[in-house]
Amino acid sequence: MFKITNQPIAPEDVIHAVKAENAGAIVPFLGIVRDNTGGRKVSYLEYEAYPQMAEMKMGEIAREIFEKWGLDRVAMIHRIGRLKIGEISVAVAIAAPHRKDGFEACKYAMDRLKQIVPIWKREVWEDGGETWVKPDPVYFNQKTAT
Amino acid sequence: MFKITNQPIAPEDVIHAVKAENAGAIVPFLGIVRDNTGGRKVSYLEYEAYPQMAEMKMGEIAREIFEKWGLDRVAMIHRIGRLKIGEISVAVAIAAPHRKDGFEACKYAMDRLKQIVPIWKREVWEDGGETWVKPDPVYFNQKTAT
Amino acid sequence: MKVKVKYFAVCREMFNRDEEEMELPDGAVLMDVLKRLEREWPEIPEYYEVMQMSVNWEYATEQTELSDGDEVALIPPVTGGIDV
Amino acid sequence: MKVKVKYFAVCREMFNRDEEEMELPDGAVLMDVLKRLEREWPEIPEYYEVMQMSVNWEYATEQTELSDGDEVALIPPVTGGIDV
Repeated sequence: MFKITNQPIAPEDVIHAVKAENAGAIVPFLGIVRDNTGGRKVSYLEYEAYPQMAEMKMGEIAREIFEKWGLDRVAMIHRIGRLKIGEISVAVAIAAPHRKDGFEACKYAMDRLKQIVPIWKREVWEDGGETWVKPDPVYFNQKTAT
Repeated sequence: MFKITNQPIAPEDVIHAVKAENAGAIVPFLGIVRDNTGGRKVSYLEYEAYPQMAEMKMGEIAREIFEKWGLDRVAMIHRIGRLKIGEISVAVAIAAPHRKDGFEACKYAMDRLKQIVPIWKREVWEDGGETWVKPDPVYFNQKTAT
Repeated sequence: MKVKVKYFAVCREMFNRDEEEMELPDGAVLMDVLKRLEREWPEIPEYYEVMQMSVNWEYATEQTELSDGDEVALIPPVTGGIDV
Repeated sequence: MKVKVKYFAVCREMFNRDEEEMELPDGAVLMDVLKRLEREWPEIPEYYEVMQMSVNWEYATEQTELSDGDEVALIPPVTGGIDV
């Protein structure tokens, strides 16, 4: 299940999607809107996506995970629109027969999501300023790897 | 929050317990009762704990995580009694300002939980057999490390 | 031929539109879209290093050939989900 | 002095009880508990390698000294939560 949504995300959405009777471990990940960035107070966030391409790229990440770990139960939801502090921006869950693979694959999913899924974040601060958030410097080296 | 319970576990129980306005990432882990062990069909599981010591040892793991990663928002719940296939036996969640630390610390929590928290599992199979489950062979080398 | 060009995030604000139809000569490649946009925003080449483009929801290079009806997008640096 | 001895999982089944009070001489150590149990279950030394013991909810060694009112437990190999 790969979804861009403008509705609030519940952890159960991804967990339920990957449950299977032969999976002993589920490793979810939740991204939460923080109250500050580098000490500057955040008022709210605005997420924007290229939905069709974002969902395709999530599916591509799931295929990479299947190739690397043989895991086929992967769910990713990303929320767009205006989010308040404490709300979930992204939820991922991976079911695995072995917990070690589950942790590795879930971490990989988040790394890749930040690299190749077309989603953008605008921060609006309490002092009235705002900006589109730039990715980590590592991005510029990895651009060609996408 | 460190708890041994005979009630069903919901993922929200641990996630809610670690939420904080300055935590950008929450890494939960869910252990699920599988329908088989090494191919043998499982009918149900029975978990038993030494509750007071188990909760103390969970707190000790949280202190280790604080020493290693500086993370202080850790929750662990383990269920005891009879569990059906698909039910959650254990739920852990760790909130972290950085996802990499969150994944490492959550994996560490599960590794330690299996080493030092006094909980035992009895498997009852569909063919009528049953056994107390023995730990991984690695246990025998680590016994003195506890 | 005609392609649809979509703008997101900082690009959308820069061009002040979500999308548009663009008429291009047969045999056009993605670079031709960028050249067309350069008329409107002369500094765009400075951003080639960090900006990506897509054709029909796949990342593409400046030399990717275009066909009638393609959906092209300018993709500023992505920051999926979280910054932690 | 008196200590409480608790039995879990396979040990509980082996001794067919959850817990008991045990009267020990002053200065007794954990090994004295094991020796007492050996009367009832002569094979117990074979399990020293894999079984642990605790005193007041902390893992302890065979030489740990006991005090009146201590809670002692036999801890068979633990398998917390999951086997994956």
